[in-house]
Amino acid sequence: MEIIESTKPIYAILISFFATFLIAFAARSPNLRESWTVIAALIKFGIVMSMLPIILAGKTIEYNLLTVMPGLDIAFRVDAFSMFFAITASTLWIVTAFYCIGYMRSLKEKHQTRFYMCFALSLSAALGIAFSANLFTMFIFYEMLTLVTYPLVIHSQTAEAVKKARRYLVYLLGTSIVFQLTAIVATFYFAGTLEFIPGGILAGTASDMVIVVIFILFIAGIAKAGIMPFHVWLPEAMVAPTPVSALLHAVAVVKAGVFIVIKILLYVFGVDLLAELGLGLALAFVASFTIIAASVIALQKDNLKARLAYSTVGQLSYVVLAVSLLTPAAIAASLMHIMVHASSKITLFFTAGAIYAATKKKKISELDGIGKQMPLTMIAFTVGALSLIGVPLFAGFITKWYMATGAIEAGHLIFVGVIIISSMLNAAYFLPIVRAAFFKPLPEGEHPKVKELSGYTAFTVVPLLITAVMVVALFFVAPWVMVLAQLVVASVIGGS
Amino acid sequence: MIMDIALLLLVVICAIVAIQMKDLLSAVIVLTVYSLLMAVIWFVMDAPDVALTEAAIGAGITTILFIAVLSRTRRGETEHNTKVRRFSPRAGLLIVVAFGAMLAVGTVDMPDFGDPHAPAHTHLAERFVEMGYQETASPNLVTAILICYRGVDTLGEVIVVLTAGMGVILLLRTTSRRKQLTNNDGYKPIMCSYYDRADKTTKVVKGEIIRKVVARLSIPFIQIFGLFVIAHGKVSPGGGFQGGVILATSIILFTMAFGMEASRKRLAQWKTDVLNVTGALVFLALGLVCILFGGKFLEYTVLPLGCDMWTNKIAITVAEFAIGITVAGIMITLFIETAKRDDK
Amino acid sequence: MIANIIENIPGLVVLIVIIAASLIPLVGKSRPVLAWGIAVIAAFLSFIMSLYILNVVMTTGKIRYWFGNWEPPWGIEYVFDPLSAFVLTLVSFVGFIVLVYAKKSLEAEIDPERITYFYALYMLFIGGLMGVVATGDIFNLYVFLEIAAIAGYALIAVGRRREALMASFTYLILGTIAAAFILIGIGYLYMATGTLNIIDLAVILPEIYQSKVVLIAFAFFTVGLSIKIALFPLHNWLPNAYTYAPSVTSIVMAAIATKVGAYVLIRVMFTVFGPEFELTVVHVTEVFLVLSVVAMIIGSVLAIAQTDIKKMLAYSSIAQVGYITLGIALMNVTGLTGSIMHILNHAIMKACLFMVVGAIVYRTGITHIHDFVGLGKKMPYTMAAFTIGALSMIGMPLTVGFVGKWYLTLGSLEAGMWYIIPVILVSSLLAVGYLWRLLDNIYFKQPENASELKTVKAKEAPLAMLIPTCVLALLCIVLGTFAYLPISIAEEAAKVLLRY
Amino acid sequence: MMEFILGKYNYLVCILLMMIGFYAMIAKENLVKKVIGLNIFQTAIFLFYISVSYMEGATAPVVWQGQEGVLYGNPLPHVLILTAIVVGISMTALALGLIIKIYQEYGSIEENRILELNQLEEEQNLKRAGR
Repeated sequence: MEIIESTKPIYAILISFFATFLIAFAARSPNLRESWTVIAALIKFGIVMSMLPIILAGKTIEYNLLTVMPGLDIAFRVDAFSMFFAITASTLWIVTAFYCIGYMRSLKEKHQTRFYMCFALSLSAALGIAFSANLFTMFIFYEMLTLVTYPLVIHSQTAEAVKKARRYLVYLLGTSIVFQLTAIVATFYFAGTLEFIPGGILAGTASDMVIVVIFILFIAGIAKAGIMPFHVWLPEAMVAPTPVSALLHAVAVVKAGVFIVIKILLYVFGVDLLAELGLGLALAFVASFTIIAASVIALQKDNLKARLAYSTVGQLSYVVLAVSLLTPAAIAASLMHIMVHASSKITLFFTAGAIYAATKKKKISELDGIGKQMPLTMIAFTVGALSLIGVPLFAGFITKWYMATGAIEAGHLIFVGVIIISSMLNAAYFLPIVRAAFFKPLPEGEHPKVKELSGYTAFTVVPLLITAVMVVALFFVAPWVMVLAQLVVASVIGGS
Repeated sequence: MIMDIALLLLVVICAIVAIQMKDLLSAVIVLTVYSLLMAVIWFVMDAPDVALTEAAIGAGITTILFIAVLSRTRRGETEHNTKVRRFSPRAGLLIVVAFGAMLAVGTVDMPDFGDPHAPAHTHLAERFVEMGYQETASPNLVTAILICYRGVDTLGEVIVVLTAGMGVILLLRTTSRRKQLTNNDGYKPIMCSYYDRADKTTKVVKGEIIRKVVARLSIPFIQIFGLFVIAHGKVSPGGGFQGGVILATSIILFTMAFGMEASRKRLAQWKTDVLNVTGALVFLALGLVCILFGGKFLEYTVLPLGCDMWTNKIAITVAEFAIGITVAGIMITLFIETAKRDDK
Repeated sequence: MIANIIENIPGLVVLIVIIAASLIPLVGKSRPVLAWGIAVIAAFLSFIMSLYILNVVMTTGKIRYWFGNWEPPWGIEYVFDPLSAFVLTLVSFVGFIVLVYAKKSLEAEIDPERITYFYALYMLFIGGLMGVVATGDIFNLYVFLEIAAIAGYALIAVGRRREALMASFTYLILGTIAAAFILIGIGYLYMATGTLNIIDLAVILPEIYQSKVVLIAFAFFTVGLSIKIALFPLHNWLPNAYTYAPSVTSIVMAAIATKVGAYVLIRVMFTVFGPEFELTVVHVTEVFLVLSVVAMIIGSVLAIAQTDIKKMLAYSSIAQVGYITLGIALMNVTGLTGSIMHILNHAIMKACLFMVVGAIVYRTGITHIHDFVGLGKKMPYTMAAFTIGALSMIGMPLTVGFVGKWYLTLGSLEAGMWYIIPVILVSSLLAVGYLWRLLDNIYFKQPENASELKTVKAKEAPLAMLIPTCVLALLCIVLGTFAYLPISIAEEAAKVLLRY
Repeated sequence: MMEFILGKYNYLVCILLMMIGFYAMIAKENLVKKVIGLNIFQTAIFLFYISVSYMEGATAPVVWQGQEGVLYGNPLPHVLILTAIVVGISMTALALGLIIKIYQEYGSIEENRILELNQLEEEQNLKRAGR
């Protein structure tokens, strides 16, 4: 495989970092400040996309920034797998940047400068995770992501926000320090390196027992992936403003979590080692449990964002489940699902935020007839929901299809069952919302005409329409995406 | 042997009495006796330099400082039934016994007392004894080591004294608020310093004349003796420390006899402040001059003062005087700062 | 002439500080600012010299400077190996930078008439510590230890509140006990070997490892030094001493006093007695291991319980000392490297944090953490420095705190003691607990009642205080990011100590 | 046993004295008593050093010019103890200075009483702050 040395990944990471300063200096003039955000998002997207042709040509980009300690480098590597996450995050940031403007201004939120600064920083961290070439670099950006999203979660600074944000921090920082760092140290001690290498670095370096322990530590240490019982922080983080929930707690942060899980499974342990020790199967069961349990909990939530949050927990475990099946189709499905879930879930969160910005409604039971007030919004919501349920013509269908194929390939039909049951549960918690929105009458006294596309509200509605279109489009461009996925699969499973 | 053991027993008794007496003034007096006995023991053990120092510092200055403090605080030790109890005596006893037991275990492998073949006497000490006089021109080997071989230690020692003096100045020399406090420990309150009585009384107190006359007569002799001890440090026991303390004693005696104000008139505060650091600076300068002449710090022999013998003699004398100056200054400072009367 | 002076730098590096200390009462009598000027110049020169020494040691090896040109073991020598050069540089650097900071802080916290002597004692304190680090003679070490100790007691006692006096006295009693133990240890060693020179001792001692005199000497050294570094359960003096001392004293004490104690402990354990002694004769490492672990946990838990920021930082120091002794107890190069790196980390990070506290006290006079609401807005740069220091304490990657912890965890694995790792990490987590509560108050908490806000009049700290604080904060990051350099020194030092 | 004690009686007395001083330092409440203990403790250590330096049949280490074959005592511990005595007085002086200040501020030189006063003050402060 050809390796190209290039500083592009660093620019991609740093662009939003520098934007932070510009945003800080433009604190007095909101328009300039938001322009910086948008410009940074566009440039970032441009840089990421400029790397795509190189990757599609089967090359990788590497850059070793500096050696911190003997054996610990800050190094970046862009391969096909990184691109899945990088493209998702950088594309959706553009959309979210506009959405933020609408949401924050129509709600007249305080501390907006801090908000935009932290937002830009968290994108830096997300891309840092995507491009990291070793566990150490990844760990740095993982911690950075936790720290810079903390001010976003605590944004409202109410007593409730402070309490929940602190729990957010304890969960994410705590698990990462206690479990993940231990696992990294152990990996370094046994393998002598922290480099991500397709096929893994741990095989044959330590006894089975030790490897199992390291595995458990890693899985427990990556709370961002939301595998039960380390999912508690995710619903709590919904106390943050909706754009944060949308981009970070449906896309960047949690996707970073599953991204890292996949990366560690495939590039630290390696498919063969996992299969040999039966770890993949074990993880698949944990993920399955999370999928079902989260869906059941989601059913009981009346708060729209809470329901979406539990849905996220479940959907993340799809990714984990798929990869832990360890077959080519399933791995491809899991990569694909990163994109699919991101675009679908961000649409749903955008809708929740748009509804709140326009009508101050948070609960599902209040949404009767809202389809008449905000038809466009609710159509987009329907698109997102159908995609996640797995209806054909929407992106979600593709991943579920491949996932099921993968399960059959692996010979574990039980997981096909899990997928079917959970799809039914998905339908059970999404469809009633759609039904209530379109077919139930508005509560008395409410005016059916809300200006959906006027003032700042327009900024919230247009982005969600765009993402809805993306969800549909993904279904049709899936074959091209699969090309990228095949590149990854080929590298980790040795061409099969 | 019997004499030794008797002295040691006496010392132990003194120590126990000193810590058990409720009257602190008496305890301090017993402590003085303890120190003096200790000096005697050391003299018997062929350590005249140390004995002299202990007599001057341990029994002399320390006692004076203790009494000064008692006169400004209170004489009695009182039991308080307080809620806060930091440390029970029984736990203390336990720790102390463990501590003693550990030390005693160590004695098992020690060479016998007085054994001339102990490692302590055969390694470093041999060269000091054999070559000390030739290499330093100082017949008193203690001085030879003190000023020459281990000159930096001695410099450090001067700095320690200086540090303590500065520390006491930092603590006690302020004009900030002070509270008037009452004593309620059953002893008669001592409202002003013992040493300060002289300028407080207007009429002639019984015995005062004697005190003043004795002081007048003896002070010059004390001072000359102090200078002698300093200057002769290299040939006989004694030196800067002992001599410095003796010089300080003369001032302390003057203060006791004529009062703080009279003393301050003769020897103003700024003068002692200057004295304090002068000695240390002279010692440091002595070392630095050696560097300027191409040697190491405190390498006296590089100085162009004639033959090595004379160079060493002169350098040792300078160093002894430097030590003496600082020690004298600091001891006076310590005394005056602790013994001065509280402002009302 | 110049060549002469350069040749004598190993001695002058300490002496210049002491010379300055002796000059200060003369020169600064009427004008404290002159005292400050002399102190700053001397400290800076000393720092430059120590850098020079570090450079020479790392390029050409050990330096031995014979005072008076008397060859050791008869004379006293200064010995610089990688460890002592490293710690010396650290001490002189912190000493210098705190001095820059001290001017403003002292004006606010000390009677004007006391300032001159405060500077003199400060210099003696620094000089004493430097002497301890530099010396190669064990009795000389005791003398310099006492210079630093006596100066330290006085520096603590002039705190603003009367509790400072009692804190100082308690410290004096415990410190004197510690010093007496060390003196006993020296006496026993001298009795068994007849020498006082550290290198000479290291040669003679292996022949008489089995002697009970040596054993007891070792016991007394370790107990005495454990008091000096406030190793649990001998830490009682520390919290009050740090809390009630003037800010400047708290900074230097927290940053370098216990670190120098740790240095001496390492020196005694590894150079004087030698690693063989601990491994074959006393098995003291297990004891240290247990005490370190307990210190790391208890210190952090007690820190969580505090509401006074200085006390909180003081208890956290007790936990941090646990890290240092842990690295010593591991008895391998990686662990010891971690220990030395943690000495560096703790010195810089604690100095930074205490400087921030001093700045807060300077502007508002508050130390109670519930009163800190709103400081993030009022003193943004100071608080940014605090945040960085806090991250370094937690051990975030790319701060210097991470480096030490990384090596300690790796060292525990190497020693086969994987069960230490959770303790290290849980202790870090507890640090998150108490620091984050503080950061929440500073940045995010809303004042319940605006009129009760004690930070209304606060504003950014004066530049003379802000710059040193920010320099230290930056160092936390720079040394954590470009950790290669300090690690190479620390690793070299560890190798020398373990005789590889 | 007897031989052991006879051979080392001096060291054993040193240890006893150290114990007495140490006890006073940690178990006595009165601050002045603590300092008295400190003095006893230190002097006991000095005695130990001097005992180490003692040599049967030797004389004080001052060279007698022109005389051969004189056995001189070991001067090194004497030097060390000279230094240590000075350190001792320094420590004592500072401790006594502190006691004077403490008495001025608290009106007591009993440790427990002072700590109690500190605690009372702390409680009052907390009450005043309403926490």
